[in-house]
Amino acid sequence: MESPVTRLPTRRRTKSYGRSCFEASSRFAYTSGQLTILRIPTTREAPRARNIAERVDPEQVTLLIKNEWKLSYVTPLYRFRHTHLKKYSKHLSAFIAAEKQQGTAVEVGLETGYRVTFSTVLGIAETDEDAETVFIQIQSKPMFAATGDALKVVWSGWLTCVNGSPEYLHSLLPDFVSLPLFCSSGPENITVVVKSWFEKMFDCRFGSLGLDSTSLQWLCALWTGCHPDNNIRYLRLLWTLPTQPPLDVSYTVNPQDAWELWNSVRQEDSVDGTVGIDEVKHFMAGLESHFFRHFKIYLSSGTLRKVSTALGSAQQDGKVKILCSDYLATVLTLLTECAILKMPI
Amino acid sequence: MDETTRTVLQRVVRKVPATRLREVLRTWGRVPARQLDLLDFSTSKFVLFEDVRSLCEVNSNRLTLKHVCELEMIYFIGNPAQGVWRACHLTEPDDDVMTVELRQFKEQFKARLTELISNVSVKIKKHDDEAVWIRIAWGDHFHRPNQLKPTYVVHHLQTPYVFVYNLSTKHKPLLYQALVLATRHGSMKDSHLSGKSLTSIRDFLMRSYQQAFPTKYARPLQEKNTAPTNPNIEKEHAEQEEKRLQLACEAFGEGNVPRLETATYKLETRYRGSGNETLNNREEPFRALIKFSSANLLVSLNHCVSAGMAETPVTPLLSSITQKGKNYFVITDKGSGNSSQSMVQKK
Amino acid sequence: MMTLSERFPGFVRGVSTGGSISISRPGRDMDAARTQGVFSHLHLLERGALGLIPQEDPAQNDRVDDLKAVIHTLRARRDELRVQADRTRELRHSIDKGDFLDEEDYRTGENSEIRAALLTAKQTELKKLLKAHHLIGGYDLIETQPGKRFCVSLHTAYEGTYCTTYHLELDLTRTVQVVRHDVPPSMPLDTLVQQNLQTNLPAFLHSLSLHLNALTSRQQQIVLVKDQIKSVDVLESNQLCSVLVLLCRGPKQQDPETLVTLLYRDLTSELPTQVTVESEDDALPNSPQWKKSKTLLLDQPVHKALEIMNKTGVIA
Amino acid sequence: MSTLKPFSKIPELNSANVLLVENEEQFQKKLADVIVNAEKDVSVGVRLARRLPLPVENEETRPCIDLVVFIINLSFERSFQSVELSLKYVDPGFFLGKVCFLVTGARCWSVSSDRLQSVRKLATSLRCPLLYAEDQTVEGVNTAAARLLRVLKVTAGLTPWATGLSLSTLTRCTLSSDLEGDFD
Repeated sequence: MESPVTRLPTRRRTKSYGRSCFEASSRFAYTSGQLTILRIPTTREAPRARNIAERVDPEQVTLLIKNEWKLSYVTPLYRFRHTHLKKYSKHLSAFIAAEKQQGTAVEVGLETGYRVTFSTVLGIAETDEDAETVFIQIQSKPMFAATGDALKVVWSGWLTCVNGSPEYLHSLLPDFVSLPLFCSSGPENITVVVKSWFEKMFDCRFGSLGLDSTSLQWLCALWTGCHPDNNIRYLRLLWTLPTQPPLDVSYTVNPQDAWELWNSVRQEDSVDGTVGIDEVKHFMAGLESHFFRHFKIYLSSGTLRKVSTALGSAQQDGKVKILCSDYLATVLTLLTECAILKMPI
Repeated sequence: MDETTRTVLQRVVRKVPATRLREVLRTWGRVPARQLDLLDFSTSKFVLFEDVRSLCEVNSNRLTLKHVCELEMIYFIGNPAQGVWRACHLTEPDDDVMTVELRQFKEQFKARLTELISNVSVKIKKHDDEAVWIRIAWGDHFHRPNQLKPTYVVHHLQTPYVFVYNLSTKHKPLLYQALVLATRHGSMKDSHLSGKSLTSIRDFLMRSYQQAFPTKYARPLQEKNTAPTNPNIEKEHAEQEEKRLQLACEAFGEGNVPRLETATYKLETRYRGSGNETLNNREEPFRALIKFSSANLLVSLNHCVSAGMAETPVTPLLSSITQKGKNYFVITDKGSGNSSQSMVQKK
Repeated sequence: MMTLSERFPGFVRGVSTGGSISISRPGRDMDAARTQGVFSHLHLLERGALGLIPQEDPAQNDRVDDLKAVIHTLRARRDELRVQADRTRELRHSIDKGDFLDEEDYRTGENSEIRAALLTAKQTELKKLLKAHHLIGGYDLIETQPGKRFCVSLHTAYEGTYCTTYHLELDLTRTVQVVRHDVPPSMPLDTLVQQNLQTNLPAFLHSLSLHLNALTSRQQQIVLVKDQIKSVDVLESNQLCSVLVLLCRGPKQQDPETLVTLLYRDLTSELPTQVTVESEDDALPNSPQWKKSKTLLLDQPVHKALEIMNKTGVIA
Repeated sequence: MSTLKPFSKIPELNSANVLLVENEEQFQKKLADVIVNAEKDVSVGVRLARRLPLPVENEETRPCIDLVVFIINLSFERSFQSVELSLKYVDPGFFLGKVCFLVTGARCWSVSSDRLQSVRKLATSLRCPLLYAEDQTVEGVNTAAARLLRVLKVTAGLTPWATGLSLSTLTRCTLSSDLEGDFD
């Protein structure tokens, strides 16, 4: 495999710049920023279990699947170079130190210094157009730690793009790298500092990324479909009904029964490895109507807040946990797409 | 003051908020009020504990564990909402069940429990509102009773209700047996009702809250007293709205209802969704666990029905919460191939 | 058709003046002239002069005939009313007996008006009865689901004041069942249900009402004791108010305290079934004044008994 | 089941009536209060309904409806489902300029983007205008009420030289060309 150092610039050069961002947005006079010219996909590839360890360094994979990540979208980064990660590391640590000096933003315990490490996670990208994933880790040394003590990881985050819409990626101007999905885990004040550093450095903007009910339903169906290969142990859905006070309804389904329901709504002609939105909606309707027969409550009068299985969990407010690396590509494709859709163009 | 007494005292001082500590200590009555007034309750809990300890030692040189446990009970009785309370039900009453009175019950219970387990410390206190509070610290043949994790039991004499806090499965049969014998009953079982607020689950089980029943006289509904609307605004579905509200109040009570936090249903019924032949024809049940949770469940459910998020009439599954006084249900189909449901209590 | 007085203008007057018909004749002729025209009157006079008119007064003859007709109609009317009255009496009788839903009658539509009127009357009467019944402490029944469920309200009162109202919702679909209720849980409702509910609903309601009223009485008595007799402390009681432990003090400072335990075994009664008195001074419970007080406590509501004891100096 | 008909009642002079249909019954109340208080020259009546069909009992007292507004809260799927079901009970005559859709919650960051698209498709297929409103702020409610009032006055024939049909033809919802491909 080529290293990104040699590959990325080449790719940027060979790109077609036929359509600019400006043109794209001007074609769409009706949106208020929510809709994009990008079509909301109605079919997806069915998830296939893949041993990601064959492509990605297993140590790096464990970094990605351990935490609960808070999602944001990022507009394309101007003049971001995968070759300059070392420089960025120094830059960001200095930036954090400066912020701390000002005493405004960072105040996390009694740490003395921060060490920032930028690294590339190779092999996460699925197509040639996807930029390679960048992982950032911030470590600190407690004030009273002995010299031999290991550094403590206080914050981590990463920027990624998996199966990004080619239409969108092609429309980027030169010198822009799109890594639309930003995942962070750690104290909020560090996240703010990191975001502001990125915004200053690469002229980009961050925005919080919530997962709408359709995305959650997709995840719910895709994960359930994995059950024969990888035991999902449970399928749990959480709705909140807008009563006073709010009523939470958690609906946990036996994995085998959930899978049988999913299997029964799968259309015969779609066994070629794709999943349609109609099937997903049918599946959800099937779960909701079983509930309705018992409780006479319309779950659709509330909002779907959370979906979780043993493979991972996702929340409406943009918190995601990936517990099984085999389906990393499927989940990240969906999240990348959400990020691109949410981004103002 | 021995080590255990010290630890228990320290825990109580730490647990009680500084603002309430003076009141609790005053009720306890082991330290003269004059000296309590001199204490500085705004210092750290560590200093405060040392102060309280020295005061105790000065005033009663033989402060025992019993006294400190009493202090803990005083605080706990005043603030019982610290964890999950479970309701239990005494069944098969003897003929003389009505004659059980406090003194007799105290002696009987202590005697029965010490017969069953050797190392146990029991403290019983009668609270104002007819309730008997029991604090049990459990031990075994090799260990002294653990005073740091006591079980609390609240029983209202001459009623079949018992409320239990922090009881391990290991000690459950022992407690049950002692209670059954002391209250002259045949057996005791779990009521499948639990909640964080003792008063709420007690009121709920004893039905001392306002239930809505249809009456001949127009009820002074609060909802009716809303500000008069503009005559040019007309609600097409006003009648249905009223009806839904009535049904919701009948099913979940009205006004100030006891605070329940959850209701759980274990569904082991056949799949009942619409338009899915494959699953509808399946013999095995569709297994699911439904948990409703809210800061005040009955109010939320009431609102859910009255606002039309649920269809009326209220399904028996939901109205069973108030009618049966439970918040845990196992639902199975009545026989096989029968579409009607029955509620089967979990053994 | 003209009415009687229109057709015979003289008739009414004639009747009112008795036998003065002939006197009024000229006037009548003049009236006829006025109403029928001069020519026809002349014609009439002419015929009279020619002797063509019979001797009897034709007008008088007419009147007799007409009067006969009137009698006939009135008789018919009387008979009709008589039949109707008979029928009404019969119907009323049958309605009173309860078998008013005669299908035959319904189909033919016979007597439907009377039937409806009678039923309304009956309904009003029953409603008034129900109201009266309710006023003297009966039960309110409301159908919640027609033919299936109804709700009973049981009112309790103590010394002329309404206290708590309890409710029961009953299901009649298969067997009579209590769907929901707000009767206190310590009340032996299950036993009462087993005894009577299926077989005798009024008896069930009656016994339940007795229990509830007795409970209210006991509750109120405790309230009154706490309120009125300051020297006595209520040490123990329970939800059902079947046990009451009182701490009484003697009138003098040095008098020993006495513990009075009242047991109410009969839950339908407001009076205790057993009274025990304990004291540090063993002799005290057997003293004549305490023996007297015991019987007093068994015979009187507790607050009244204590008041008497207070007045007679047994307690402070 | 009765359908709502546009011409079954005789209109009254100088009056206009609007029917607000909303499953959640939240926004419609706020709108109604503002609408009835805002207009002084014409007598404006507001009928609030949760869904269609309307109860038959009110048939007599119900005036001639000049405008039907379907309010859809994008946060809740049922809001849209309920409107879809209600549409069956609207007489086709109404769709000649006397129906419009009002969407709320479109600004919410976690709202489903395909739900908005479904609403747009629905409005386009029925050739009705689609209005957006902010239901959380007073200002938003006032703006929405003012817009509805203006549309109402046109559909009730109180604005000279304008008809509901012409206004609706001019303002009806359309989809951009590439999205229209999905929709037939």
